[in-house]
Amino acid sequence: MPTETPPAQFLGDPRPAVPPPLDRARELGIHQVLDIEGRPRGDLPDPDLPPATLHRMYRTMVLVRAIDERGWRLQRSGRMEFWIPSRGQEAAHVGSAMAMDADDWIFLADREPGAMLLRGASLQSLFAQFFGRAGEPLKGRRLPLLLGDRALNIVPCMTQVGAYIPHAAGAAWAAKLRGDGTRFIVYFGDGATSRGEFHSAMNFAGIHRPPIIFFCQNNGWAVSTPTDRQTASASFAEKGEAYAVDNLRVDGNDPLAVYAVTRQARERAGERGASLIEAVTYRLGFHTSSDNPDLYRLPAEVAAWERWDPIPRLRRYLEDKGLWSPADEEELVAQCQAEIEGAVAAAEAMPPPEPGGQFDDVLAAPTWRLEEQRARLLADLDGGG
Amino acid sequence: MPTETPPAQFLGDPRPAVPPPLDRARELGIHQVLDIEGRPRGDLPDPDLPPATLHRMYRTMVLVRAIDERGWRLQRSGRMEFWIPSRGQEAAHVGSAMAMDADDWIFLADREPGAMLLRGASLQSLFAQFFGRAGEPLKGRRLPLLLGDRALNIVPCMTQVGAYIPHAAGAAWAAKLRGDGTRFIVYFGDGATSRGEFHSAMNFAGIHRPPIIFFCQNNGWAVSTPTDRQTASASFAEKGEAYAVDNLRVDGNDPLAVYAVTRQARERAGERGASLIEAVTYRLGFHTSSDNPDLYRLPAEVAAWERWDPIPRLRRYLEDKGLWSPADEEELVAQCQAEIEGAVAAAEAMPPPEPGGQFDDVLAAPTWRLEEQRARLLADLDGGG
Amino acid sequence: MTVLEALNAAMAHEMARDDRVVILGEDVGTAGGIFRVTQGLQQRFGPKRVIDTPLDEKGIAAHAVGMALYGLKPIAEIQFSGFIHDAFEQLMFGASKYRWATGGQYSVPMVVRAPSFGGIKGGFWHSQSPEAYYVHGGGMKIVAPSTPRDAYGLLLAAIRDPDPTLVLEPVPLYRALRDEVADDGTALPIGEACLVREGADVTVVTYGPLRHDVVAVADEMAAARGIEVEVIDLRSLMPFDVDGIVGSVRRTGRLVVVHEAPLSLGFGAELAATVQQVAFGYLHCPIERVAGHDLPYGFAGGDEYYRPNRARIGAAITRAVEFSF
Amino acid sequence: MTVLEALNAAMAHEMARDDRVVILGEDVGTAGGIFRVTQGLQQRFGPKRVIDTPLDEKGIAAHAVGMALYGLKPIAEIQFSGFIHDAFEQLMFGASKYRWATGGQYSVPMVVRAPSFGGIKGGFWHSQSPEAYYVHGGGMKIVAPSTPRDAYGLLLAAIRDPDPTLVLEPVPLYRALRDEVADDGTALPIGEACLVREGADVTVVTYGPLRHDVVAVADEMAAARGIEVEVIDLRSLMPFDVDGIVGSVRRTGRLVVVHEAPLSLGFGAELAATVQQVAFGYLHCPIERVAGHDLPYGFAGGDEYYRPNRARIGAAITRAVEFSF
Ligand SMILES: Cc1ncc(C[n+]2csc(CCOP(=O)(O)OP(=O)(O)O)c2C)c(N)n1
Ligand SMILES: Cc1ncc(C[n+]2csc(CCOP(=O)(O)OP(=O)(O)O)c2C)c(N)n1
Ligand SMILES: [Mg+2]
Ligand SMILES: [Mg+2]
Repeated sequence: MPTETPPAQFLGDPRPAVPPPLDRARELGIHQVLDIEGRPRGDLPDPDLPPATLHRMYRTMVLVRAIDERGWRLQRSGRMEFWIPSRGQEAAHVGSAMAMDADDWIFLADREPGAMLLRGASLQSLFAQFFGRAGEPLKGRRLPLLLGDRALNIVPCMTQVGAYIPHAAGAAWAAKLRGDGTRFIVYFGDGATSRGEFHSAMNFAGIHRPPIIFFCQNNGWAVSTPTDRQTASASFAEKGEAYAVDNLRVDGNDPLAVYAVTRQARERAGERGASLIEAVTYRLGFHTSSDNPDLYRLPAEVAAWERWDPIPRLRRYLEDKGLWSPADEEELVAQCQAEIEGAVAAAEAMPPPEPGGQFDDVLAAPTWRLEEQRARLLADLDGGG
Repeated sequence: MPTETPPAQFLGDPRPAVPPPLDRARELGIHQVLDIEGRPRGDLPDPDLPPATLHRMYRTMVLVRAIDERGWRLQRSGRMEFWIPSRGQEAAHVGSAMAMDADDWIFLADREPGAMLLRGASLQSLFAQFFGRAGEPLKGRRLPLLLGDRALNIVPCMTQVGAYIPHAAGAAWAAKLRGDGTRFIVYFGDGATSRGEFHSAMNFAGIHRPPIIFFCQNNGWAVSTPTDRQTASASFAEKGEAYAVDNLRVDGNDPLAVYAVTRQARERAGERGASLIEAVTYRLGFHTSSDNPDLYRLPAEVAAWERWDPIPRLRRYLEDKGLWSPADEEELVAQCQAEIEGAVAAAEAMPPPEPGGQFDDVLAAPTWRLEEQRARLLADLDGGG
Repeated sequence: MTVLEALNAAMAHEMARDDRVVILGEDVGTAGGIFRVTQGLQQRFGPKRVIDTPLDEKGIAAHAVGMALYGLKPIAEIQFSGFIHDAFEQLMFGASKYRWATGGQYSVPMVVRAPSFGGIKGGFWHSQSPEAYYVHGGGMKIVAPSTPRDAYGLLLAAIRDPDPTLVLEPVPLYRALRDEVADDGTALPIGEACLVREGADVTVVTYGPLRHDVVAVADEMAAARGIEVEVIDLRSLMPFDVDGIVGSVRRTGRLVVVHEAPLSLGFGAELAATVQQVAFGYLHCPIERVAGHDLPYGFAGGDEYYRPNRARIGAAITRAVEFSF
Repeated sequence: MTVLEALNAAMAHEMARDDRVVILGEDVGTAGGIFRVTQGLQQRFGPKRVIDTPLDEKGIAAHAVGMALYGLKPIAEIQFSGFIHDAFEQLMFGASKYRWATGGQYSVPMVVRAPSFGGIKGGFWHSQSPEAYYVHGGGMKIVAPSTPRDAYGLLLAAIRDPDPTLVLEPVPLYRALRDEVADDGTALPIGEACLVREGADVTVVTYGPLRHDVVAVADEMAAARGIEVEVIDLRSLMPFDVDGIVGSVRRTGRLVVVHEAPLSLGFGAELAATVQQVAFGYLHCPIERVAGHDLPYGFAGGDEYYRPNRARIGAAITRAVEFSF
């Protein structure tokens, strides 16, 4: 139960630091493979993934972190308009996206660049999207980090938080009606559960059982709103009960646990239909480059969560298994830097969209009015005052 | 759990009759005072209401039934445009509305004429509303049965099923913020729980705890849609859990149980905030005068529910207590008829709205454009054609 | 066929031809819709193609968007257009934006069927004309047939269209009219108006059930006063047939627009704004708009005094032909 | 004061004066709003008057409706006007209809503050102009201030208004302009336009941040070509100042409307339709509309090529003054 109102002395001040629920994972029913040190001592068995899979997982997480750091600096230095950090949430999205098959559909929110990488998107195309270049898959039309690509079966989100959840469920339902084996995953945040579309999608899913995983990244905050101002329920997972949708909580900073529960939900999707997975994680970074988290949260809270940083946690697991060495790490970091620098340079050099191009793709074929507007714009730009 | 799809042979046929959940009330956790015969043998104690209160309850239910029957015939004979039956749901709304204090606010759906009667609305003003007369509180602007009156603290619904639930919750929240002791109740159906506003109202209520009773009349159907196509959850009440809102199921055809649980929820509203009450009842009549229930449900299902008719059930309770006799019944029926006939005649004779009146109340003061439109309409009607 | 039968036949035809077509909505299955437009389709095509949904217009629209993204061609029924507003964001800022927002990669070939317009003493929420809300943002097509033949051809076209299309069905005409309609799968092109009646004195552009009132007024004016009214039924609102309208106005020099939706920023505003520009030198009088008022459509009296009646239509035509500076 | 400070001051003033005024919305409390428009208000007035809500625009609007029904005067902040659409039904068919639908018994004196308009490289959802959707159905007032003084006076008027009022705040101007604003609680009447610049040759009517671009173009045209442009900032869209506009057009004989929202059924359509009727004999040329296109406001390039830029505004004015048959 939340307290009714925050104590008056904290009005307008950052909230007192809330300890990570992961500190009490077992008590709170948050499933884990790894403990805080990366040792497989959680309630879930170690999925014993093959080394190549583990390497892919770790490399992707490290690359995501490197992209995030580079993008942040590009934004801060004015070379990029906007940035949406994913720092801290690498395990949640990389672990789950890896658990899906290559042809499965993914509906993204905005902190999951790793899903694109896992499907083979090039770094240059990612940075071209961040820079808003005409040549990226979405033609420079979306803000940085609103990623997607039809060629990868990845659908970009529609910016309104949560509004696309039933799009994913509808697509999954369609696949089921067609008898296809395709499975679906849709990413959204804790804040998104408050929107009506979460309710719609869950309610329809309880009845019609589309093969989809509703993947809620509970990162503690929706901009400045903490989870206990978002809902009074004790967890986001349990909301599934209201719709008879299978649900569970998982340690979102434990990539092996995330992988395991997502894989299991995927495997049962044909028979059981939808699952709601709440990945308990934390946004270590700013909400976006326009945010100022100092207004609402204390450094101590962030510091407590840094202890659960998924990257060193997985690295220690790999090291303990003899699958990773300091030399590997050094090489990986260098490689990430080099690849990113190349991609930044190439992407930044790509041309921006042409004014006339915005009239494409409104409809399959432009109406007379759109053609008229295009012609008028180009003429006015040409001769105009 | 619902079956995935109805068996093919029933496609387009009425659904096989589903027995009333009240037949298994105890097993399903549906609270009762009365058994099917009107004996106080349920899991809840008899609230031992004073005879005057019991008489008021019973008379109101009988009058509601009589109004419903008269209105139906008026519609069928073409004297009234439309009708929304309340048959079978008298106990649910009369029992709950009686449990509220006289100044409490009531937000109505469309099968609760008894709430208006309990607050002292005259029969003539009700029938004037049914006939769409200018002189009724809502000026003839709403379809029959969309009732309300500011003087009675009763707010009419906005026709979009469920959309007004958060209006009620917002009003209750406002009263709480003001420190007023006013309590609130809002009526809606099983179908309404599917709308986003149900989700919004419940979610806000869990956090902010407005003093309101969310009163869901689960009458088995939303037009032709049975409850297991409305949601996969085992009950509507349990949806409250997803928001940490207190909830329970009650026998909606047991006016004493409805009264008792509503009163209790009202009394706790100051401290606990909102409650969700699911009243398990049944729509014995048509959805509306435009409906044809033979398309989707079998007479056997209706017949099984007739056994649970709340009116004879309460009558038997009163008789057993020595509070009611056949002579009382005869007198009451005759009185209802006489009052209704008088009201029908008087209401039907009232004038319809004037064309120019529609421009009133759009805004507190009409804009130039509304005045222009009013003037133009009156001129065109005058000279036109 | 009646309008209702024509709509039903169009869906049946296309469902038989194209197994990607599915129908979803409240009460569309077992009961065949509250107006019976989908009657018999669940029996014929099964519950995976004709699906009863929860009472959730936003959810219906949003799931249809997803189905269409995956490649189905969903037809979503909104029980009355007065209940479409909950789906506004999903339709105008979801369905209608995917193609553009994904650089042309994803499309949403869905249909929304919305029983619309007044004339059934249904009060505000059962008598609405929501078209204007769906024109402004772009990315969606809108049709409003008002004869059985147009209903058949335009619903077919909507289903086959690669983009989201809103079909405003004329509730008061569902069973009121009969046409010979060949159920041969021929679609009508979206975007072509219909010249219903020729006339040299004034052009009246309308759509929806009022088309029939306009024709009645025109016939009356011809008989009683020798005024020859040209009547154009737009049928498609997005895109609309600008050439057809402008051609007519250039001949008659006078334009009256008639619709049920409220006046302010009703579709007539766009027609007037467009025509005054394209046909500026041809206009002998200001463009008249006869429309619903800027307020709700009332229950008692709405059909007579909210909806443009023949007196108001006639008065506006008279103002146009008698205009002098 | 900046526009942002003026908005903040207006709320603070009215909250101090009238304890029925409450603020609710996403992040409005502790953080003072993502733009900081409500900064300091929770500290000053407490968490019962400035309330952080769940992420649910429909829920925010709907709860505000209920608060207003009970007698409070809620100010609901929608974080960006691109996210208002989920509340469309609640605002247009809830808040705006209670008074009429209850025969005048209940009213909904709420304010919706919606940061609007483009110019911040925010892409479609962060650059919207939703006014047209809220004009058509009636029952709601709409203001769009574009100076600190107007922001102060119109927000105060909106809070005091007995009916629901939508305030479109000019995001790109929040911190860009400074005015002397007396924080004395004086409201500006809703419905009065502002004559920003006098001129005899052509009237340009606009609103929102583009007002400043229009003035710049007008100054440029006067200097370079001796064309005198009269500039009117509507400020209120519902109701709008018909007399002010028509009076000006009768003097200049030429009208150009400029706004960011899409052309088709944008506010300019209503202005054009109204003016061509009321000022028919006075117009020397067709009414020109310069507007956003009928498509989304793009991320890369939208500020330059979606939003009317000075080239397009200048070209339209030139077309108007140079028009000949
Ligand atoms: C419908 C809607 N309302 C508001 C916003 C502005 N906004 C962007 S992200 C965000 C918070 C989202 O919180 P959550 O769902 O928890 O995701 P997170 O940002 O924490 O990953 C808000 C309010 C939006 N994009 N869409
Ligand atoms: C938003 C909306 N959608 C559809 C309708 C048409 N309609 C009127 S009542 C109804 C069913 C309501 O079911 P329920 O909430 O269970 O209430 P009941 O009629 O059973 O009392 C429907 C679909 C409506 N009024 N509003
Ligand atoms: Mg979050
Ligand atoms: Mg029901």
